[in-house]
Amino acid sequence: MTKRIESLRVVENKKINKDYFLLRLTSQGKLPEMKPGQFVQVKVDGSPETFLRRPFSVHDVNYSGNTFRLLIQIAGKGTETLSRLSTGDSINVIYPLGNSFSLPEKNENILLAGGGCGIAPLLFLARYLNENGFTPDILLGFRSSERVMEYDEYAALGRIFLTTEDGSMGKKGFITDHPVLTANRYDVVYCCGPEPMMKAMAAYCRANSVRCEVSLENLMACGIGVCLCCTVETVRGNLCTCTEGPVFNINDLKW
Amino acid sequence: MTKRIESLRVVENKKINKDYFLLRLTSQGKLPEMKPGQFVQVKVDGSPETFLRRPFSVHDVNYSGNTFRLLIQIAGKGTETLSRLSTGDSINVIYPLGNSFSLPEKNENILLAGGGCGIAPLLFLARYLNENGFTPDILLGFRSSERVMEYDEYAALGRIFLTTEDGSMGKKGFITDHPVLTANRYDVVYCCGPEPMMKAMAAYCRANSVRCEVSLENLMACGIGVCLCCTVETVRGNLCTCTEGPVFNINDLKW
Amino acid sequence: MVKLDFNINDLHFKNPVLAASGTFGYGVEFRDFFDISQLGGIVLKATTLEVREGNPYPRMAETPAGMLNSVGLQNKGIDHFEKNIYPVVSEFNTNVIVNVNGSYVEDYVTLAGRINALEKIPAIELNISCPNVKKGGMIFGTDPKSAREVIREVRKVYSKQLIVKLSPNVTDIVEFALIAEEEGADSVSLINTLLGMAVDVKRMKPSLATVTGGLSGPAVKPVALRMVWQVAKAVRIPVIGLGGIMNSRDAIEFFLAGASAIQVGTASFINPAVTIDILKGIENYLNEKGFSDIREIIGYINN
Amino acid sequence: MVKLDFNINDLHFKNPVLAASGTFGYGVEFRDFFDISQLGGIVLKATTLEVREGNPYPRMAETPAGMLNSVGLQNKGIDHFEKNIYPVVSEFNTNVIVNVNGSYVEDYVTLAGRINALEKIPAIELNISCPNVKKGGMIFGTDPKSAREVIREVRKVYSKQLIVKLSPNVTDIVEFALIAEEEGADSVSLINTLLGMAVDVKRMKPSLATVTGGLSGPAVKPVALRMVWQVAKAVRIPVIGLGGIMNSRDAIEFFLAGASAIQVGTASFINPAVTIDILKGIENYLNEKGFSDIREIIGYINN
Ligand SMILES: Cc1cc2nc3c(=O)[nH]c(=O)nc-3n(C[C@H](O)[C@H](O)[C@H](O)COP(=O)(O)OP(=O)(O)OC[C@H]3O[C@@H](n4cnc5c(N)ncnc54)[C@H](O)[C@@H]3O)c2cc1C
Ligand SMILES: Cc1cc2nc3c(=O)[nH]c(=O)nc-3n(C[C@H](O)[C@H](O)[C@H](O)COP(=O)(O)OP(=O)(O)OC[C@H]3O[C@@H](n4cnc5c(N)ncnc54)[C@H](O)[C@@H]3O)c2cc1C
Ligand SMILES: Cc1cc2nc3c(=O)[nH]c(=O)nc-3n(C[C@H](O)[C@H](O)[C@H](O)COP(=O)(O)O)c2cc1C
Ligand SMILES: Cc1cc2nc3c(=O)[nH]c(=O)nc-3n(C[C@H](O)[C@H](O)[C@H](O)COP(=O)(O)O)c2cc1C
Ligand code: FES
Ligand code: FES
Repeated sequence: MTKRIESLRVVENKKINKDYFLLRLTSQGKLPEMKPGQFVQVKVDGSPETFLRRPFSVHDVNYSGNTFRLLIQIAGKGTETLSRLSTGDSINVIYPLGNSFSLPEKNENILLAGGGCGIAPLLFLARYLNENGFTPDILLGFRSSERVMEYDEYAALGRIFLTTEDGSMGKKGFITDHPVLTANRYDVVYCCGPEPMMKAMAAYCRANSVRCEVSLENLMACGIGVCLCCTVETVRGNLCTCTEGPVFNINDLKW
Repeated sequence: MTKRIESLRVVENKKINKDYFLLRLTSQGKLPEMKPGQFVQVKVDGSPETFLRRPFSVHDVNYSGNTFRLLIQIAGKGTETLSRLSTGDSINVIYPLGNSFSLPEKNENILLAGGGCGIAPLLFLARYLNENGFTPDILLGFRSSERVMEYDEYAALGRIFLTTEDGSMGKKGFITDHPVLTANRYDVVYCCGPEPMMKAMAAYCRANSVRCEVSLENLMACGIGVCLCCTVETVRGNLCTCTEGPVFNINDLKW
Repeated sequence: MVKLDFNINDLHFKNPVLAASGTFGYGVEFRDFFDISQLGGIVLKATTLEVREGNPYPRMAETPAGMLNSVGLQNKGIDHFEKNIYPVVSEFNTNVIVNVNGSYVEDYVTLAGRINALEKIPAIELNISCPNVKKGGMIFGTDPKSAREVIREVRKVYSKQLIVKLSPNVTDIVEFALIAEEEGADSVSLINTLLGMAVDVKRMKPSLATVTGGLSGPAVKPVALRMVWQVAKAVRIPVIGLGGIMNSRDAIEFFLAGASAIQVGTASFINPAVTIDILKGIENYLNEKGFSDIREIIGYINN
Repeated sequence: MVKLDFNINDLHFKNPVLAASGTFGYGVEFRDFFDISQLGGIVLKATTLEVREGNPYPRMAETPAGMLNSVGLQNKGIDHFEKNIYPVVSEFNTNVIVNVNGSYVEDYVTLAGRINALEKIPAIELNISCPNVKKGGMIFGTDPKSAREVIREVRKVYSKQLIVKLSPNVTDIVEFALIAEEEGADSVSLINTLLGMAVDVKRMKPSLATVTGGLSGPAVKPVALRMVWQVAKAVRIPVIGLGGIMNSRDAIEFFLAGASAIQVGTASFINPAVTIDILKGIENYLNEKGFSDIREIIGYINN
């Protein structure tokens, strides 16, 4: 998959709530093939505080419409500046970057587990799995009901399970507390979210001998494997999250 | 005159030509009294290249409408960013700053001479002179006819004389070549424009014993007299352009 | 209410936010914008023995997230200071600190002696780090022997609070901080500007008349923080940190790294009232984090 | 057509735009974006004798107009280089320069000797300025005696083009440039990163696991330019300038200040194809200004 530096046009900037927005982007040419788990590096113009590009997972791709989406949480100046983009604006993007989630074996029982903006890559993954004949269960965790994002699109691709930390919606607790984990025997879990959540899920998977892949969000400078800033300790030594990841099998990590 | 730091609202951003635009600003409260020759320091948001404020002369004040205008030439990143401001946007401004042109004596013959964006403070000055019973002659110099700016507003306040360097409009040559300088005997010349033009006018005034005030555009960091970066050599030593100027009598300068 | 005041020996500061020398004039220039008595202190621009016209124009260049200056200590000398400035600044209800500069050791000594006699000036900041003068200035800040000599001689005649302002243009700033401590300085302040340069590619000339000048602003913050951290670990006297502080977050970085107080320089050019915003921001931060005294966070990252 | 090519001794460069070590990987990572053979040269990331895992994560912090890194020379060592990297990079149609790093003089000597035997590597860049390793690294770049020793010993075994990369974390960089020249270096490159630091005020911890790291990007440009100007005036060997170059205007500042060639580092993270833009921009500038050879503008501001 050849990487490109390209100026992409904003087709839509949809505010989800005060913390999240969805950017839909299009290319003048044909979009390259992208895989679930891959990410893009976005140049943020007009923010003096933002020197480096910002990495975001590919949230969903619509090849026929030649668009793809990013689901972005406002975390600081860079994302705040991006949240003010309007239809017709252009942003410079390097993409597609990184590796991707693996495909499961036939007939395997699959769980997608995500929390917060970690749910971003899971929509693309769920759709991809569907297209390849799999129907995953999808477990989404949020802080509270106000933080819960629209999940209609996910619901079309698998069974949905929800948790909120305060119990204001779905099951109360963390995703690893959800009864779906005891009620079902999964063969593989694909997980993305805050590090504590991924570590908890990794512990569950280890304890239950479930295959598990997590998507890391290490700080990045280049995104293309040359700065060596985004490393994670693995059984094979320090590896770059941007090229050998962001998706790792937990057996490779020193968690 | 108390200086203020204030967030001012853009009432209008009018493009004059590809190089110039007019910003009309308003204050939530009542505008302070300003004097012709004074300037403002504008903070430029959203331009990573622009660290310091940018100084601009007060182009014109409309106290009854509680607005004032800046006439700005796009010279680099800062002014380019300002040129994209829209009605309703806010900009942070420190003002009013600096000294002002002196009032002439009764019955004195007055010439206002300016070139390029140096004409900015002359409109305010012409209006001020009118209000104080003077009708100045106004001599404006431009590179060529395409560069000539609207001067209807000036024309309402005094007799207009034009030069262009290529003769495509008005008299051909520099403002100091204009016959109005030989046809009339001026008591005082107020001049603002590129340094070579001001120096030529200063030389003319010296030779003809005409009182002459020029408005300097030295590089500024603070605009309030504390950094000592904007100094000009004078007979009284190095003086700050931002507090002892920008208007200087040429007799004080070592030109 | 969090406690922001502190002492350096017997000198009381109502809070740890000071205005930096050369960027705050004589304080009066800021009276239109806020009540400067709210600050912990103000450091006046450099005073020299004789009148100085400074360097030729242009003296300033904007750089990425910073600026270069080559003002060169323009000031009207100590006579003028005593007669015209002192009466004004002695009315300020905050610590007024005089930044002292010279070409020779004797200049510093004479100046320090005269300022020692000014009742309302509780401290001097010995500027051994100005990069913008030919003679003296930075040599005292980059040569350990000269540094030691000038501090020692000044200490002999100056009985109040002696702050030594260090130059960052050295291999090992800790060495200079230790010299200051050994020679009896009450505190050190750092950093002064980094020696830098810019070229005007249009005119094909150096941007500054003096070619090189002093770099300040956010660009230098990482270097300043590193040096403050190194020095604060090495000396027992208080460290006053500065360099690129634009907001309270920046200021807090310095406290966490070990600074007992901070100074704000270039930021005042962009927002003349920024020192007050910084002060409020520090208070908010302490409240949010549940601290009741600024001193609880000083050097916190070393814990 | 302007002439951009030049020689350093018998080594020909097709143009003066090089990619800087540690920011361009082994070159292969950029093949998706442009044809790297268009560059005057590429400096590969640091190679050491043994395998190095580098420093713990986090290794990076964004700073105003710059970034800090504390990678710490992570690489798979010279054996791996010879076996797996060399065969690939020796196919590149540009000067491939190996950046060499060690903890002891003997490391540098062994490495230089082995690389001397690699036919398609015409030059090494002796990195005596890495701030991110405990032993060695920067000590060679900040202590004149160590610098002299390592350059002298390497020169004995290395017969091709020897570039010495200088550290900016010194009082007087000219001293080190002169040592390099005296000991037979063919050119010097400067600057490596400035030692800096950042604090995460939310977590109340240093932003980097190693606390301090190397500052790069536009923030350091004024310091880099100043040092290049100082060094270029003092030595006769060519000076390769780098530090904060983001565009052709920045690059031209370095040429005007005396650099014979430039390297682009951090800018490649933000725009992986920036080196080509810079190359074109230099050509345009020379055309506009009416020069026919890049060498006409080198050190122009000193005229
Ligand atoms: C591979 C990858 C995929 C990601 N996908 C998404 C996504 O789909 N949606 C989304 O909302 N976020 C995603 N992130 C995180 C996103 O990159 C950061 O939230 C963003 O960079 C913050 O930028 P900022 O300028 O707004 O915040 P800043 O002001 O820079 O920082 C705010 C907070 O974000 C953290 N942060 C800053 N830069 C990065 C960075 N480069 N990587 C990770 N954390 C950072 C800081 O440590 C700080 O705590 C992803 C990160 C990675 C590495
Ligand atoms: C007292 C005063 C009044 C002024 N009044 C006006 C006015 O009414 N209208 C107008 O269009 N311009 C005016 N100027 C000039 C205006 O400030 C500059 O054109 C502007 O700052 C350029 O900013 P930039 O970021 O667009 O350009 P930059 O990219 O910063 O530089 C472009 C060019 O402008 C010059 N320049 C940059 N900063 C300044 C500065 N602070 N002062 C002077 N020149 C600078 C640079 O040397 C360079 O040649 C005035 C300047 C002063 C000092
Ligand atoms: C225009 C200007 C003039 C300065 N003059 C002095 C001075 O007279 N004495 C001094 O000790 N420091 C002087 N400094 C240095 C500042 O006090 C401060 O050490 C430096 O700018 C770094 O802090 P900052 O980044 O917050 O500006 C000056 C700085 C600037 C920008
Ligand atoms: C992430 C990173 C890694 C680096 N690694 C090396 C290195 O291995 N060897 C070296 O000599 N310099 C290294 N450098 C320094 C650069 O080559 C360069 O000297 C410095 O970054 C200044 O240039 P810049 O501002 O253009 O990046 C590294 C810089 C960065 C940002
Ligand atoms: S972000 Fe640079 S190597 Fe991964
Ligand atoms: S601009 Fe700072 S003193 Fe005039």
